[in-house]
Amino acid sequence: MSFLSDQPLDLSALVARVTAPERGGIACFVSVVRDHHEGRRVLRLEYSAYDAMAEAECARIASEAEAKWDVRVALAHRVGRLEIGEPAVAMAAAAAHRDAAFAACRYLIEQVKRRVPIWKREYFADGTVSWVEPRQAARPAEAPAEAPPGTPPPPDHTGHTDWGV
Amino acid sequence: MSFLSDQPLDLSALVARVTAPERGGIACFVSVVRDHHEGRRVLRLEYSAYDAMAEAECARIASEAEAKWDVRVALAHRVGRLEIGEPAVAMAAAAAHRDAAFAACRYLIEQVKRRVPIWKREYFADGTVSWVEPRQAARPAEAPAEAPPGTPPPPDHTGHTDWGV
Amino acid sequence: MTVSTASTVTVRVLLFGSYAEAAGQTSLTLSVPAPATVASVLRLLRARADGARLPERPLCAVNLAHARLDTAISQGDEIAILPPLAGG
Amino acid sequence: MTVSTASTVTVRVLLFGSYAEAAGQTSLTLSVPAPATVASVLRLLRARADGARLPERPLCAVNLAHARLDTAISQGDEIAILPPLAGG
Repeated sequence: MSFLSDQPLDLSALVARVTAPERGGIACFVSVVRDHHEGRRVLRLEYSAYDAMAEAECARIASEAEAKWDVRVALAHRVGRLEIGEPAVAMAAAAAHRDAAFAACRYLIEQVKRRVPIWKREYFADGTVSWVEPRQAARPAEAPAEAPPGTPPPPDHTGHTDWGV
Repeated sequence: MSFLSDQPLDLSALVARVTAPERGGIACFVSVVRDHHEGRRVLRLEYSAYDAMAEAECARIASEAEAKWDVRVALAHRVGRLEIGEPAVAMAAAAAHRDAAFAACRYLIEQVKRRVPIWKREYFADGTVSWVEPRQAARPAEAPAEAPPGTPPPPDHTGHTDWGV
Repeated sequence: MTVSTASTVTVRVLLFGSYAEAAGQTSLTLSVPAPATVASVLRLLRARADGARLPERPLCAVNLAHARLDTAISQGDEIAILPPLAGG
Repeated sequence: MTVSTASTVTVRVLLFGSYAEAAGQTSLTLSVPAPATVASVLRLLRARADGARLPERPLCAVNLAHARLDTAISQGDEIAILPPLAGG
């Protein structure tokens, strides 16, 4: 099962993959490429990944969701060049009860953002290109769910863009 | 804008309707026809509605969601005959922030179940047909959100199936 | 305007789902003494043979919006008696 | 097995995104004194000209899983230094 795709994501296909007669409620989430970033106009972007780890991490996240709730989940993340409005990530969680479906779906997107090694390069209308680096990058917990006692604080990324310059 | 449809629901069309460059996170929910109800095998079902009120109520629910959160929403409810596995209701909420998208989507499904006048007739494998009547039917509040002080308790539906028999 | 017209309110009553099935009809026209509320309509329905077993507090709507039993009703209003909802 | 082999750990180091761009390379092989942790690899990277400005506590992974700076590493491990994640 591959979670990364260089082709357009198909939400309906993910929904179909998790739906079953006994799991009648399906919560989904999609995020699409925005045309602005911090006030600057974005033309398109490029996602790149640490492929092997991204696949492993998505598989772990999916397993965790299916262990925590009585759900079946599916998720996919796009890589490569994306145009404005194209889905970057899509996920679906199906359950007999919608509480579980919503909770699992929410878990998927939070964990994907927090843990999957994917990076984004934005191409701006003014001709510049830059790596998108969240100001408050959280440190993923080593354990599946909560960080164990003694987990180090979030990394200090101050100056990381200058590294090696 | 019609919220009721006697044709198969199209989640992707709802997602497309609400997505915009400034609203990049889209939460969705779909429920599909289950093949069992209280241990009995269901073959298919039929939804009927108080059409004019169902349309009005869906419009109110959508407006409320868009007033409570910075979102754009779309929803659709199927009516008529449905086969097992077909979507009965589908909705999408798009926002700049996923918290708002999830909260609005959740609001839509809760309020639809609580307030939209739609009824379901199940056709069982044993040949019987019956109206599905939730055991704990909540009384919709007259006001958009919370019930005002003095709102009567939920109606007592005891014996309602016997009415007029 | 006659006295009798002024002292009654005529409304359209809609029945749905199991209620319509039990009553054998989906709509009827009723005249109730003014001033009238949703409860007045329910009382009159219960007095009919086919309404004897209507639940104590059914879900009701007036002019396409959910209403309370003490919601006032006016001439020409559309009153709907709704079985437990099963949408979604 | 020689003393020098036993007393060092050779690992593959992967760099991504802005880190790879800044370093001008996406992978390198490093030998660090045993026993070694992720922090040992970071110290060695910082000693290089192109690693002088590596952040104090970058995100790191060992063998495809997130790791802490004090995670022990073994001969042949794949250590990845990850810029702030931007997926989703």
